[in-house]
Amino acid sequence: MDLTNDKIIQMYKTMKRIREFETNASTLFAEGRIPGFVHLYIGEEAVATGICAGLNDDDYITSTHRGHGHIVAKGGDTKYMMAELYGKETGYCKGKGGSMHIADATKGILGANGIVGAGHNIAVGAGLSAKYRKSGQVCACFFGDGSTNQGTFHESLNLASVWKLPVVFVCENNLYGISMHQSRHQAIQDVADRAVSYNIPGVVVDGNDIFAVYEAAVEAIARARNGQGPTLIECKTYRQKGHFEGDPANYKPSEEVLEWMSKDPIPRAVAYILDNGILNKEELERIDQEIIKEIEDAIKFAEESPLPSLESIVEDIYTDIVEEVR
Amino acid sequence: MDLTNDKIIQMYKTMKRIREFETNASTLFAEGRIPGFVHLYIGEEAVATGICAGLNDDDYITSTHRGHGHIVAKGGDTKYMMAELYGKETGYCKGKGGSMHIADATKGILGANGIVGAGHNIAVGAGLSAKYRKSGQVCACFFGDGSTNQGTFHESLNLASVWKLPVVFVCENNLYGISMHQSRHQAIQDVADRAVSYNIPGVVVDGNDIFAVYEAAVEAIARARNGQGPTLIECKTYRQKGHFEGDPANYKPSEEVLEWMSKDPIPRAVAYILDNGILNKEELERIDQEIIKEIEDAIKFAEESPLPSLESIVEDIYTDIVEEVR
Amino acid sequence: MKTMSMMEAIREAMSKKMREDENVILFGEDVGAFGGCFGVSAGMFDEFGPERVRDTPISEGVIVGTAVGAAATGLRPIAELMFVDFVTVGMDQLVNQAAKMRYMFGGKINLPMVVRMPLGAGISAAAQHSQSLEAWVAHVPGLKVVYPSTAKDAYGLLLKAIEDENPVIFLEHKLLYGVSEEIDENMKPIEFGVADIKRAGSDVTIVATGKMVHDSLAAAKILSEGGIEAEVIDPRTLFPFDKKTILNSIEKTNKVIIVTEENKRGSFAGEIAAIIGEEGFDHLDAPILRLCAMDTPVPFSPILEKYYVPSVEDIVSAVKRMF
Amino acid sequence: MKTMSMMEAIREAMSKKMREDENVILFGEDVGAFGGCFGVSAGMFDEFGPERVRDTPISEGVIVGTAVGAAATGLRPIAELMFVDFVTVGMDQLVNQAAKMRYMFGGKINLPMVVRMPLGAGISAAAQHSQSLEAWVAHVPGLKVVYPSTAKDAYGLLLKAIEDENPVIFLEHKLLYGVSEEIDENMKPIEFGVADIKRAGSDVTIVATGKMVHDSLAAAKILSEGGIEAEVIDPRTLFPFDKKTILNSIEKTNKVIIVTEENKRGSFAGEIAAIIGEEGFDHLDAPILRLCAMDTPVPFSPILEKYYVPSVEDIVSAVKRMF
Ligand SMILES: Cc1ncc(C[n+]2csc(CCOP(=O)(O)OP(=O)(O)O)c2C)c(N)n1
Ligand SMILES: Cc1ncc(C[n+]2csc(CCOP(=O)(O)OP(=O)(O)O)c2C)c(N)n1
Ligand SMILES: [Mg+2]
Ligand SMILES: [Mg+2]
Repeated sequence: MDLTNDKIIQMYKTMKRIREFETNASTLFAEGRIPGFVHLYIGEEAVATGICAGLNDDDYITSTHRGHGHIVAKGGDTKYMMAELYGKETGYCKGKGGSMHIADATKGILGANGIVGAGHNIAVGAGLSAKYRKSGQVCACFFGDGSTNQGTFHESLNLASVWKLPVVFVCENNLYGISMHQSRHQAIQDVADRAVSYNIPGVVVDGNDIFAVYEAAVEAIARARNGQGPTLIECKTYRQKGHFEGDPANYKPSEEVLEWMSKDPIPRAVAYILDNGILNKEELERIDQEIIKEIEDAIKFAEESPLPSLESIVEDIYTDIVEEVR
Repeated sequence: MDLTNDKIIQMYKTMKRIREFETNASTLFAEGRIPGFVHLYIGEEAVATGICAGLNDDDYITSTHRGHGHIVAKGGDTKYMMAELYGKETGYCKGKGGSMHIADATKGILGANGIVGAGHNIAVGAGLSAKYRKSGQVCACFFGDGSTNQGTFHESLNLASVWKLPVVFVCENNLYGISMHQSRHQAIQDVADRAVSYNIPGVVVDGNDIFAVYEAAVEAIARARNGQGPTLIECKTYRQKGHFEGDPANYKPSEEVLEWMSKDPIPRAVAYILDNGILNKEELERIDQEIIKEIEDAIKFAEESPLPSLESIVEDIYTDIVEEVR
Repeated sequence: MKTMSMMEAIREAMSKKMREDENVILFGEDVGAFGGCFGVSAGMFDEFGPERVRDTPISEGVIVGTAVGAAATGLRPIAELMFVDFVTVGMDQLVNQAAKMRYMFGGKINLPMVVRMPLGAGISAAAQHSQSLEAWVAHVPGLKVVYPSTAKDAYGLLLKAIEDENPVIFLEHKLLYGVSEEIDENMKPIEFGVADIKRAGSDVTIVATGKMVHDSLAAAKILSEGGIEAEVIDPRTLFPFDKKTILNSIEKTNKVIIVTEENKRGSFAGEIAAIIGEEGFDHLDAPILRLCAMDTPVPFSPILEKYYVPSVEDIVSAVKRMF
Repeated sequence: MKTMSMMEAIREAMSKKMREDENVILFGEDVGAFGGCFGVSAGMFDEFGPERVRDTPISEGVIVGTAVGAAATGLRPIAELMFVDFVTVGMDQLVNQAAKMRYMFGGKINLPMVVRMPLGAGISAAAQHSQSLEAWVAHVPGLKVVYPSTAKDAYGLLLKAIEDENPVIFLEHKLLYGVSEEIDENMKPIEFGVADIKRAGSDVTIVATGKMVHDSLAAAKILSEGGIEAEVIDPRTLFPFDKKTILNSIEKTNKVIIVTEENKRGSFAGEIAAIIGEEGFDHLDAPILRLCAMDTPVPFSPILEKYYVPSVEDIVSAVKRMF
């Protein structure tokens, strides 16, 4: 694996940034500072990080209801993200979208999405666009195991394979769709097996191993850029928390939780970094502190930002028509 | 294969009945006697016949826009079918449905369907019902190659496999969805490969060989009845005519047409019957004449039947509410 | 008699019918041991077991489609979609299959099925989890559409919905799950097509649905203090639709306002207004008003979301402007 | 100037924009060498090639979804659904994605996309291939909805639709593909939100869409012989909606009837009636009438189908009853 130390450090920072963002979001939600639904990415950081580490700035991603990790990994600014969670005017969506709809077109982030399975389609469109414009861009499409039973999964992989589009389909198999264990929602163990239906490569990787994810990503992205079409990568990972904040997740057996906690991707990356002398403890600590500070600042930014004006409610529906205010 | 001569003769009759029905429908459409869309089953008779030969009277089928063959094979009465094509009051649907919506619940025929991919779902429901009621019934779900790219295909096979429902999924791969050759609408050659995604058996058979279809059907139906869940059977066959009547089908290469005409399932069955002394030429001729007469009678019945009354337009929407007449 | 919240009432109505008829089953995403996203089916898995209370994969299309196939073959399925917003994914099964099948087949098949869908804004769930889409389904011949505003109505109407031989859409406003009242568990099912006058009044007719019924009642109280007596009518079922009760009321009040939580453009409120404009015109002495949600997607930020939905004050001032 | 049928006008408008802007592409089922189910794109594959005129698998969901993703990333896709009835299959992509994306994202993305859908009864295609579903899409904030009745309007409005930066639904009545007229190929695009008075008259206002515009004009001719001069207005776009032209007309005629091919219950005709009941009430001296298709699924048998849709005679007698 041709990873520079710099790149490894970048990847570590991204994972840590996601974790810190999410841990704080959890607290802020519990304190009633963040309204609505909040789905956290804790435990799955290596997936978004490993995949996005292989992407260029102008590549695209599509995301899900559990989108914070993807957005951070693709370069989203935690300040505007947090402000959006707060429903503030300074948020990515001016407070109109919230956690489930954060997007940043300038970074190729085509949006989190509240509809399970919707991102698959949009990724195909972005892939078609990139291919048609011969821009060399790729789209990484993130989605959960539960979403692979939606019709959209099937239609999207089929069309992307027929048209040989530059899309990398990334299944985050975190074992659950809300309370449904994967073994109850599909009769297969490896989602990657479904690649057969589209005659594309299907790859299983340890989704808590940032390097394994990265390696798979690099290969799939290269294939996509070379015009060889899509790949389906299945990252085996785990949702450490409930489905959304407030879900006690009683349906998860505690042995399962314990087992997966021991596979937490962040300590694993830390161990690698220390063991290989990429950073020492103090350097790592400094990085962590910087990130903690960044998220503190993001919260402060969000807290101090103004709420959207009532008049803004009718803006941004169309580019040209503004509805009447009440 | 444990097929009695009687059964073979029955199957021949069914194929012949379908062919005769369809050939006449073609002429009647050309003459302007049948309105609307008419999709003919000519060339594919062995599929419906072979599958339905394995079903019991109380088993279910779901069908498609190209439904005449399925309905005849499951015991539909050609008289009421023809009257429905004519839009007459005596038709299966009182003239409200037409070719694409013929159904006969008393024979387990859950309807032709104008929406590509819709039957898949309905079959799952029938399968659930049979399983839940422990009735021992099975549902055979007919659909085209083109429909296997609809989300409904995926969702249905997934759910049927997870719930181990008694459904036999029968893909009629006639190489085309309207003008789209299979090679352009999916990146695989065998639709049966998609069974992998659901961890169910996927079987390819020569869909123009009535005995091969029957054999595959018997096995899949037995599995279904034994609680072992669904099977995906792919029958390789060919649509000898255009997509609908009126389509000159210029997109079909003539060598392809010729090749498949030579594999026509009916002459093949005839050869088998004669070669094995199951019937002699005169007996076969007598059967053919009977069927010709049956369809003539069906046409006569349809021609002579009354049109639906205008008042009937508002009936049959609900079991209890009748809308106001104009 | 038992005090029940609307959520309990829905649960009890389902359970009652399931006890009575083993062909009634419930399925949907996480409706099993988890008890459903909002907890509506909590405990039902324990009582009825995994064959009758079934978790499905995330596949709204086949959820609705399975209900169609099951209903056509002897069961009486209740399907739950987690949010009405996801009906978009099962729309074909609902509209082109469930609603039309009986008609297309010449009346030779019954489809006794219920599709339950929570709807409405108010929990900061944003544009894809907060819509009010009753206008779509009410537009489709072959469906019946129920939209209760009280626990008792929910109980009585759901009993009826499950007994009905036709596809019934049952809409549940999320913010009303908690409203509660005393319910006689042995009450008769409530007939469809019978509006309920939630408050009698002589000066103006307010037709409202769902949560707007409650807000209209609150507004009526305020208006009453100012000397305006509003009659508040809840149609309870959008199809069949009881226009008579409304037209009778207008004959008395000569003024009408329709209050719903839908996007105004193309709303079912518009259908009600159109019926009144056609059949009640001669009794009116003022324009037919509609007060609906704004014509925007549902915004996330609570301050905007609140502004999006008509408020009690909005109702009060809209009515006042009619005098 | 060139005489074109509406089908040719649609083809020419697409081709013109494709010649001008290589980011405009067309895709859908059998739109390629086959030329589309109704032949609308015949010849375009030859001119623009397989990259720009693309056959898709039968997957309406991803057809619409692909348009969304492509529009968000620099293309200007035109997607064709073979029949409006299949929008049920791509409803989520249209309603929860295309329509809401810009708003949910705080206005930071444009979605210049057009979804073309043939609609309407009249070819004995039965319940799943004959619907008029404009009310659904017009109800959705974020979509624009165009419904032309003449070849020239189709040409000018489609040019505009393709130029528009927002998702536009473009509805084509199957029975109007053949209506033709002279069109200046260099005409300016027709602005959205401008109704067209297809016939001036002083006694009654007929608001009609699609094929009903033609039938209303035929009815107006008959009525004129009996001394009633009808003004026939075609809104042309359902959103944005030009209520001013209609209200002005009513101010003059004091009578209005709305004629559409939709199922009446929950129709967009109801929305029009509601707008008039709210904003035009003071000018009316008769009830606001709607003449729509019957509230049944579309029946197959030609005799029933014909009865289902309002006829010229139905329009004539409905208008006469107002006098
Ligand atoms: C169409 C649709 N159906 C259902 C839901 C409700 N829902 C939100 S997330 C979720 C589970 C998704 O599971 P998975 O795809 O595995 O993603 P994960 O939450 O595990 O990341 C469900 C059912 C939804 N948002 N959209
Ligand atoms: C949802 C939907 N999309 C498109 C169509 C139009 N259509 C009717 S039949 C057909 C082709 C179907 O191909 P296939 O499934 O292979 O069946 P075949 O016609 O070959 O028997 C299409 C596209 C439809 N009826 N329904
Ligand atoms: Mg998951
Ligand atoms: Mg085919």
